[in-house]
Amino acid sequence: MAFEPQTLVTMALAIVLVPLLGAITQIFVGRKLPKGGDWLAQACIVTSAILSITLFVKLVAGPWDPNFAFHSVDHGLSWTWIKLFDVDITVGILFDNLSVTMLAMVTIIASCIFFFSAGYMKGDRYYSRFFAYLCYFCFAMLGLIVVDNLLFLFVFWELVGVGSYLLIGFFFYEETPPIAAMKAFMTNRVGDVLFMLGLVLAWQLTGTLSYREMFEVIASGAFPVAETAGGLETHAVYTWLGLTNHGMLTLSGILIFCGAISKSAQVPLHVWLPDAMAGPTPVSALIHAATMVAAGVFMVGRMYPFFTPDALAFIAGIGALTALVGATMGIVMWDIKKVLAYSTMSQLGYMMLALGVGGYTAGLFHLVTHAFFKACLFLGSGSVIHAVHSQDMRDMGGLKKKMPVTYWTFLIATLALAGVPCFAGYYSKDQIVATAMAWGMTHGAAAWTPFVFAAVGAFMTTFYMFRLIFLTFHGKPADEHKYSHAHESPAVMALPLVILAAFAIFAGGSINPLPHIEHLWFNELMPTPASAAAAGLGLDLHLDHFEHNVHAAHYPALVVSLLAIIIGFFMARAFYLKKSADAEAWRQRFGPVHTVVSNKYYFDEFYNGVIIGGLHKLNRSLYWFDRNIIDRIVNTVGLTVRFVAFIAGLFDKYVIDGLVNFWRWFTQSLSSIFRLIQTGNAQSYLTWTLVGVLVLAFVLAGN
Amino acid sequence: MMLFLQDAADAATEVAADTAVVSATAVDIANSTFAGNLYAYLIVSGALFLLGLAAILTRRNSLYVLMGVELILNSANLNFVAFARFGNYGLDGQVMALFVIVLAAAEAAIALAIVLRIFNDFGSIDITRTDSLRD
Amino acid sequence: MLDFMFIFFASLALLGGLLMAFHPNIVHSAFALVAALFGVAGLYWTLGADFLGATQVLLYVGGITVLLLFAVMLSTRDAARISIARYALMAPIVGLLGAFLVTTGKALVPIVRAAGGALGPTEPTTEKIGNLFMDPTAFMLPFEILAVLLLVVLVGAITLARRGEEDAA
Amino acid sequence: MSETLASHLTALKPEIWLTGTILVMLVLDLLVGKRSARTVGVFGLIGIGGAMWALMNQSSVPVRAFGLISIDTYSIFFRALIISATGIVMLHGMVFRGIEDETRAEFGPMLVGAALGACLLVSTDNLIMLLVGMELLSLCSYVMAGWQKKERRSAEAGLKYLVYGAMASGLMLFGFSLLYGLSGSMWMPEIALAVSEAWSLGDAGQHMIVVIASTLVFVGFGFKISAFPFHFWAPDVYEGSPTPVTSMLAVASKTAGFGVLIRFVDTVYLDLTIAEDWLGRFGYVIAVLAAITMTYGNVTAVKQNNIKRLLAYSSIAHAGYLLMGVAVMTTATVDNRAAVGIGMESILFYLVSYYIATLGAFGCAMAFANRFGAETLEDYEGLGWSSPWIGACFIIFLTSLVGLPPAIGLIGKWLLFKATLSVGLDWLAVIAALNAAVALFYYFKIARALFLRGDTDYQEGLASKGVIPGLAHLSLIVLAIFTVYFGLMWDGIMEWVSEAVM
Amino acid sequence: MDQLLSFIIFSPMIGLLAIMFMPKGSKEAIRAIAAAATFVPFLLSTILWFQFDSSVPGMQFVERMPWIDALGVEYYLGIDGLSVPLVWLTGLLLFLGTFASFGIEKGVKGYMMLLLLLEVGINGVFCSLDLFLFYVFWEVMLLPMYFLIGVWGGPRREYAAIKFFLYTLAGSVLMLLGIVALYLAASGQGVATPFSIPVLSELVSSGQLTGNNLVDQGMLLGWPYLKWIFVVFFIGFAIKVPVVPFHTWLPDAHVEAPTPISVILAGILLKLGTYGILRINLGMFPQIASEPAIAYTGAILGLVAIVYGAFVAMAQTDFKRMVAYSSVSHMGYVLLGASAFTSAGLNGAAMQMFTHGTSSALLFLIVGVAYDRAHHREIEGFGGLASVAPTYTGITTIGMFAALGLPSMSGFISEALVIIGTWQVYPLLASIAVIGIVITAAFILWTMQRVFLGPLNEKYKDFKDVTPREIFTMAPLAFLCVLFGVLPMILLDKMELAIESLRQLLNA
Repeated sequence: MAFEPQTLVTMALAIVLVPLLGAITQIFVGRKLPKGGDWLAQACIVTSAILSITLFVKLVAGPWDPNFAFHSVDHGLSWTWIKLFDVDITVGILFDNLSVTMLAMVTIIASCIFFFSAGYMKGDRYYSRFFAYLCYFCFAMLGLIVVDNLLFLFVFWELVGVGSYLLIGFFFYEETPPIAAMKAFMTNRVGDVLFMLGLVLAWQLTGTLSYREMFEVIASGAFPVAETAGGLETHAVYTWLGLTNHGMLTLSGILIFCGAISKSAQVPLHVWLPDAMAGPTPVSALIHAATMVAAGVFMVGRMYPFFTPDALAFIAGIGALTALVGATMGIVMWDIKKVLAYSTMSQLGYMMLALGVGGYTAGLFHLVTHAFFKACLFLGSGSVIHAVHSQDMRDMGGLKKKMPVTYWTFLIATLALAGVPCFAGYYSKDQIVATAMAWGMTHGAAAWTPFVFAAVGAFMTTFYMFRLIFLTFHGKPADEHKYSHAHESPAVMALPLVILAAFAIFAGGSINPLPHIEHLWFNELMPTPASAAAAGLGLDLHLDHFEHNVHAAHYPALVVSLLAIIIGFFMARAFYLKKSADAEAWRQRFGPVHTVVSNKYYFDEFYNGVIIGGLHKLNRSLYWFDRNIIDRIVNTVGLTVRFVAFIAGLFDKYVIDGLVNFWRWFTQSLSSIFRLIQTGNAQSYLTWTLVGVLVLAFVLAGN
Repeated sequence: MMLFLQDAADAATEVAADTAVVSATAVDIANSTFAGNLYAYLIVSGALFLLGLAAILTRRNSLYVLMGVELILNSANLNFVAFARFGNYGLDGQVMALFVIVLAAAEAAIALAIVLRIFNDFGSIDITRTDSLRD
Repeated sequence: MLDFMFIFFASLALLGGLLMAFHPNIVHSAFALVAALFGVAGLYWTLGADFLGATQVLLYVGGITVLLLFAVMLSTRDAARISIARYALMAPIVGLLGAFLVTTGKALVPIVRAAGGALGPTEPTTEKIGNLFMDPTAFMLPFEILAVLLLVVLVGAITLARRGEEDAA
Repeated sequence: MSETLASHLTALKPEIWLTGTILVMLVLDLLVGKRSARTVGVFGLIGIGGAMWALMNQSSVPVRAFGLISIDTYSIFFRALIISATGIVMLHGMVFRGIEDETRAEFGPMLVGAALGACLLVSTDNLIMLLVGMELLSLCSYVMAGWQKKERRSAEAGLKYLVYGAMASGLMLFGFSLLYGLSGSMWMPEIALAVSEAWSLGDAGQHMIVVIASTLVFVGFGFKISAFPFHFWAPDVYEGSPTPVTSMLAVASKTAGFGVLIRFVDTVYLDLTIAEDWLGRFGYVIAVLAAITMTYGNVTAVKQNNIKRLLAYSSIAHAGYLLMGVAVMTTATVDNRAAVGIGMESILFYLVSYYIATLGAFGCAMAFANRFGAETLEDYEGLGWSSPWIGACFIIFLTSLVGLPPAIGLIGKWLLFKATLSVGLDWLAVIAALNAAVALFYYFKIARALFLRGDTDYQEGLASKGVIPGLAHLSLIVLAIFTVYFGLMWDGIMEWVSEAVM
Repeated sequence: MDQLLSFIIFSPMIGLLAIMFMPKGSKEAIRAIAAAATFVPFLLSTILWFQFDSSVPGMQFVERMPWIDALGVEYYLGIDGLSVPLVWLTGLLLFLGTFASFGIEKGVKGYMMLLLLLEVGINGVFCSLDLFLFYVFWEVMLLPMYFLIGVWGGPRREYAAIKFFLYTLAGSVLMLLGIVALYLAASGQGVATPFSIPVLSELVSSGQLTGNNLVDQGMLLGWPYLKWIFVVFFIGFAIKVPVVPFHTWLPDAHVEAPTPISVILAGILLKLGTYGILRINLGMFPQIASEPAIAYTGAILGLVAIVYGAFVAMAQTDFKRMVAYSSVSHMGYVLLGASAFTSAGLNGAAMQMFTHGTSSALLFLIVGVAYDRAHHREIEGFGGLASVAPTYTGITTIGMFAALGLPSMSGFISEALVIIGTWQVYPLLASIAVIGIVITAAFILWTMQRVFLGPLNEKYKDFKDVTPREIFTMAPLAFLCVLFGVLPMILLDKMELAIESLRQLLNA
C-alpha cells in the first residue's frame, strides 16, 4: 500500500470536497473575483485531477492488482451518518480499480472541460455561476464514485441530478432550457423513486446498504430481514405476489436498475437527454456524455454481484433496445448536438447491454473509453457551434479548412466511436459485440437479440457519425455567411480537444488491432466479479461455457463489427459526400419508418399527451373533487342536504360552504320560526305563558 | 301618595275595630250552609281567579290587565284567609293577605306611572300596540 | 246571617268580577272591580278577618279609585274594543285551568277540614296582627321591608310619572 | 327583646347597609339635588362596598334572623353575587348616557332597593318573606326598566315587564295559597312535609294539588330566571331597558331567581320523605324545559341584530344551562343525595361564570352605546379598533359565554356537563353540546363585527373622561381579567361554591 | 434553571404585558419589544436543546405541582426527545415570524400581542404532561390564531378564519370529550391525578384502566371504551394535522393568512396534531394503536394524504394554495411513518415534523416575498424572476429542493426513513407513497419554472430582490434544511430514546 489509510481517506475527501468548496466560493463571491473566478474553479478541479491521477498511478498502475480494494471501514475510518435502532447507515470510502479509474477519468475530462468552458462561456452574464455549478456537479459526481454505500450513491446520484438540472437550465432566461431542465429532473425523479424502492427492498433483504456487506449477505444465502419481516401487509403482499427470495432479489435489482434507466437515458426514460442539449455545450460534454449519464452504468457495475440472472437479462434487453433505438434516431437528426446525444444514448445502451449479458469488463471499459471520445466529440461540436453560431448541420459544411484542429480531433473521436481498430473505442466495443454473441451462443434463440441489435447499431453508428462529419466538415459550405465568419477556436478550447483526442486513441491501452483480450489493461484490472446473487440462490451460471463462447465469438464478432463499420462508412460517403445516392429518395422510400423515427418514436407525444396530460386532468379533477365533494361532504351533513337545497332553490346560495353555512341556515331558519312568537305583543306573551302553564300542568299531572 | 298610604293604614285599623261586630260565633258558623263551607269560598276564589285571567287574556287596554291581576291577587288572598280560617292555621294567611294588599297598591302606583308614560309615548294604552320591541 | 252575608258578598265579588272582565266600557269595569274588591272584603269579614277586610276596603278602594281616575283620563275608545278571537282563545285556557282548579279544590277541602277540625269562634285579629308585625321572630322584618319598599317604589313612581308630565308639557 | 333584636339585626348587617344606603341616597338627592348626581352615586358605591364588607365578615356558621331569614354560606354566596353585581351596575349606571342626569340621582335607590329585595329573596325560606323580597326586587326593576326618559322603548319595556311580572307573581301567589292550604304553613320545611305526604299517601286529587301549586309557583320563579315558556318578556325588556338595568336583570335578578328556585326545590321537593315518583316527573319536566330553553335562546339569538337583544336571548339560553343543574338535583334519591350536591355545585359555579361574563358583556355593550351610540351589529362594525380595550374585553366575555378556554365559562360548562353526565342525563348533555355550537355563531357575530368587519380606522366616539368613567372601564377590564384568571385558577371559586353548597 | 420550561412558556407574556402598555402609535418600539420577547424563549429553548440529555430516557425538566386539587389537575410540565425539537422550532419560528411581521402596518399592537399569546399556547402544548393543562394551552392557541387570520388576513379572511375556527374547535371538542372520558374512567378508579399523561399512559398500557367501572365489561356500543377514546382523540388531532377528509380548512386558512401566520400555522400548528397523535394516541393507547386494522387505517390515511395532497397541489394556480396542499401531502408522511411502528418509521415521522416545519415555513416566507411585491399569487402571473432577483431565487431553490426531498436536504432523511420504515410492514403502501414524491417534485419544479425561470415577465422588471430583513428570516431556515440534511443525527439523536421507548411500547 502506497499510502496510509488515513492519507487515502483524506485524499478522497479532498477530491470530493475541494470542488464543493470551489462551488460555494464561486456562488457567493465568484462575481467579485478577477476573471469571474474561473481560475479558482479550474484550480479546484485540477487539484482533484492531480490527486486522482496520483491515486491512479499509485494504486492502480503501481500494484496492478486485480483484487485491489480499499475499504476505509476496515480501518475504522467511517462516518456513522444515521444510527437508529434498526437503521445504521455508516459511510466510508471505497477505493478499488473501478472507482480510482473512474475518478481519474472524470477529473481529467472535467479539467479539460473547465478550461474549454473558459473560452466557450466567455462573456456570459452568469459566467462565474457557471463554474460554480460545474464545481458542484463535480463534487456530486466524484462523491458518487468514492462512497462504499448504496444509499450514499443514491444521495450523490440525486445531487448530480441537481447539478444537471441547474446546468441544463443555465440559460434560464430563455424559453426552452428551463423546461428541458425540468424534464430532465422529472424523468430522473421517476427512475429515482423506483431506485429508492429497490434500495429499500435491498435494505430489507440484507439489512445493510454497504456494497460489500450486501454482497456478503446475499452470497451467504441468508436473507435475515426478509425472513423475519412481519406486518399485516408484508406477508399478504409477498404471498400474493408469490415472491420468493429469488423473486425479491430480482425485483430489487430491476428497481435499482430503473434508476439507471432514467439516469443513463435508457428506453423508455431517455426522452430527457436530447432536450438536455439545451444546456451549454461543455455541460453536454461533461454531464450528458462523459460522466453523469455513465453513472448509471457505473452503478450497475458496482451492484453487479447483486443482480440475479433474470435482472441482468432485463438489463441486457433494455440496453439492446436503447442501443438500436438511439442509433436510429441519430441517423435522422439534423441538429449536431442531438445526433451526438442520440449517439450517447445508443452507446449507453451498448454498455448496459454488455453488463446485462455478462460482459462486466466490456461494459465498464466502454464506459471509460466512450467518456473520452464522446467528450471530445461534444467539445468539437461546441467548437463548431461557437464558430458558426448554429447547431443545424444543414447550415454547415466545408469547415474542415477553417477549423483544422477541430476537424482532426473530431475525426479521431469519430473513428474511436465507430470502433475502428487501433482506436480506443474499438477495444471496448468489440468486446461488447463479442460478449453479446457469446451470450446468444450460450442461451440460444431470443438471447441472440442483443447481438443482432448491437451489430445493426454498430453499422448505424458509423453511418450517422460519418454523416455528421461529411455534412459538417466536408462538402460545400451551406451557408456562406456563416462560413465566412467561422474560425478556429482559441487555444484554451483547442487544447482540451487535443488532449481528449489523444485519450480517444490511447485509452484502450493498446494499438494492437488484434489484442489478446485478457491482456488489455482494463480486463486485467477489472475481472468480472462473482455473482453474489447466484451464490446465494444457488444458481449455476454456466460460466465456463460462457467463457468458452466468449473466446469463440471473438473473431466472428470482430468480422461482423468491421463489416458494419465498412458498410456504414461507405453508405454515408455515398449519401453525403459523393451524393451518389439520393438521401431524399431513400428517405421517401422509408417514409413511414422515417416519420416515426424522426418523431423520436412519439415518446414525447406519448408522455406529454397521455401521462402529463392525464396527470393534469387527474389533478384538476382531484382538485374539483376536493373543493366540491370533500369540502362539502365533510362540511355539510351530506349530499342530501345539497340535493334538497338544489331542489328547493331557496337556499342553495347558503350551501356554498357546507357545515358552516348549513348550520347557520338551519339555526337561522329555526330562529326565524322561533322569532314568530316574539311578536312584541305583551298580551300574546301572557297567553303563551298560560298555555305553557297548562302544558306543564298536564305533563306533571299525567302518568 | 306616600302619605295617603300611611293614612290608609291608620284608617284600616279603626274600621277593623268597628267591623268586629260582624264577627261570628261558633254556633253561627256551624249553622251556616255557605259561610261554613270551604267549598263555597274556594269556588268564589277560583271564579275570581279565572275572571281575572279572562280579563288579562281578552282585553287590550293595559289597565284591564292590571285589573285582572288585582282579581287574581284577591282570589289568592281569599284562599289564604279561607284556608287559615278553616284549617285553623293561625294568622299567617291573613298576614300574607295584608302584605299582598300593600304590594298590590304599590304595584298599582308603579303601573299608573308607567301607563302614563306609555300613553304619552304611544298615544294609546292599548297593550297590543306597544310592540316596538319585537323580533 | 252569615250565609246571607256570604251570599251577598260573594255575589258582589263574582258579579263585579264578571262585569269587570267583560264590560266593554272601562269606567264601568273599574267600578265593577271596586264592587268585586268590596265583595272580597266582605268575605274576609265572614271569615273573621276583620282587620284585613277593613284594610281591603280602605286601601284597595282608595288605590283603585285613583287607578280609575287615570283610567278614565287616559282610556281611548279603540282600546276598549273586544276581539272575538281573543275570547275563543281565552275560553279553552280558562276552562282547562278551571277544571284543574276544581280538582285541586276538591282534594284540598278535606285536607284543610281535617287540619282545622271543628271551627271555633272568630276573634278580633287587629291586635294580634299588630303584635305579629312588631315581633322580631314573626313578621317584623317583612313589615319593615315593606316600608322601605313603599318608599323606594313611590320615589320611583313619582320620578317616572313626573317625567311623564314634563314630556306631556 | 332589644338584645334579640340587636342580634337579629347583626345577622342582617349587609341588608342594613343597603337600607341605609337607600336612605342616604334619597336624602343626598334632596340636598345636592340634580347638580351632582354622581356624588349620590359615589355614596351609593360606598354603601354597597360597606354591604359587601359586612357580608364578607359574616360568619359561615348558620344563623337565623327574624325567624324568616337563614344566614348561611348559601345565602352569603348569592348575596355576594347580587351585591357585587349591584355595585358594578351602579358604577355603570353613573356613566350610562341613556339615563338623564336629572334622574340619575334617583336611579341609585331603585337599584339598591332591588338588590335588597334580591338579598332577602335568596335568604329566606318563608313564603311571606319570599313574596315581599321578590316584589321589592320586581317593583324596583319595573321602575328601572322604564327609567329612560327620551326612549319610548324604555317605557314599553317597563310596561311589558310590569304586566308580565304582575301576572306571574299573581299566579305564583295563587300557587302559594294552595301550598298554604295543603300545609297550613308558610315555612318551606313544613310545606315540604305536607307535600311529600300528599304525594306519597294521597290520591290523584292530592297529587293534583301538588301539581297545580308547583306549576303556578314555578311560573313566578321561571319568570325571574326567564325560563321557557316564561321568558317572553326578557328579550323585549332587555332591549328596551337602560343597559345597566339590563345587566341588573340579567345578573342580579336571575341569580336571585335561581337562588330561590334552588332553595325551594331543595327544601320542598328534595325532602328526604318525598316520593321519588314526583321528583322524577318534576325533574323530567325541568330537564325538558332546560333543553327547550337553551335551544330556544340560542337559536333565536342567531338572527338578532340588536346586541342587547342578542345577549338577552343568550341569557335565556344560559338559564337553560343552569336549569340543567336543577334537573341534576332532582335525580337525587332518598338513599343517595349526592346528586343534589353535584347539581347545586355546578349551578352555583356556572352562576359565577355567568355573572362575570354577562356583567362584562353588558358593560361592554353599555360602553359602546355610550361612546358611539352603537346598538346593532352594523353599528358595531370596526368599533373594536376604535376601542380596543373594550373590544378585547368583549371578546373575552364572549369567549367565556361560549365556554371556550381559557375563560371561566368553560369550567362552568364542564362542571354542568359533568354533572349531567354523571347522573345519566346524557341526552341533555348532548343537546347542551349542540347548543354550544349554535352559540358560537352569534357570539362570534359580535366578535366579527367588532374586529373583522368595517374599516379598521379609528372612529371618533364620545370621550368619557373622569374618574367614574375610568372606574367603569376599569371594572370591565377587571372582570375580563377575572374571566381568564378564574378560568385558569378556579380552585378558589370551586371551594367557595362547595362551601356554599355545604 | 429548574423552571426552564415555565420560563420558555411564559416569557412571551412579559413582552405581551409590555406591549399592552405601549401607545398604539409607537410601532417601532412595539416591534422591537416583540422581537425581544420572542427572542427570549428562543434563547431559552436553545439552552434547553443543549441542556437536554439525550442519553437519558423519559421526561426531563419536569415541573410538577398540584393545581386544581378538586379534580386532581396538576401543573405538570416536562419534555422528552419528541418535544425538544418542536419547542426549539417554535422558539425559532416565532422569532423569525416576528421579524417577518415587521411589514405589517395595521394594528401592530394587537397583532404582536396575539402572536406572543400564540407562542405561549404552542409551547404550553408541547410541554404539558397534564391533559387538562394540555387542553387549556391547546385552546389558548385557538383564539389568537382566529384573529390573526381573521383580522390581518386576505380578502376572504373572515370565511377562512371561521372555517379554521370551526374545524379546529370541532377537533378540540372531540379532544375534550376524550379527556373527559379518560378522566371519568380514571377518577372512578380513584386515581389521584386523573389527567396526568404519564400516569394515564402507565395505567392504560398496563391494562389497569379499561373503563370497566363506567361501562359494562369496558365495552361501549360494541367497541372497547378506550377504543372510542382513541378514535375521538385521533379525529381531534387529525383535523389539526390535517388528514385528508378534514383538510379543507387548511388551504383557505393559509391563503388568507398573512405570511408570518402561514409560517407559524404550517411550521408549528400542524405539528401539534401529529404531536398529539404520537404522544397521546400512540403513547397512551399502544395496544389499541397497534391493532392491525387501526394501524393500517392510519397508514392508509397517511398515504391518501401524501398522494392526494400532492395531486391536488399540482392543480393549483395559486402559489400559496399550492404550498398549503403540499403541506397536506408532507404531513401525510408523518402519519404513514407513525403507523408503521418501526424505528425508522417513527423516527422518520418525528423528524418529518421538524423538517416540514422548516421547509414549509421557508416556502411560505418565499410566497410572502412574492406577494409583497406583486400583490398577487398567481403562479402563471410571474415568470423569469430569477433574472431580477437572484438571491431570492437562490433561497427559493433551496426551499423548493428541501420540500421535494432532495438528498442532502432534511426532507429527504425523514421521507426516506418513513419509506424505509413503512416498507418493512406495508410494502404496498410504501410503493404507492413514492408516487407522492414524484408528483411533489413535479409541481415544485413546475412552479419553480413558471415563477422564476424562463423569459422575464416585463411587468416585474423592477421586482426587488429580497431585503436583508427578509434574508434574515429565511436564511436560518434554509440553513437548517441543509444542516439536518447533512447531519441528521444532530436531530435524530435527541429524539431517539423517546422514539425507541415508544416503539417498544407499541411492539410489546
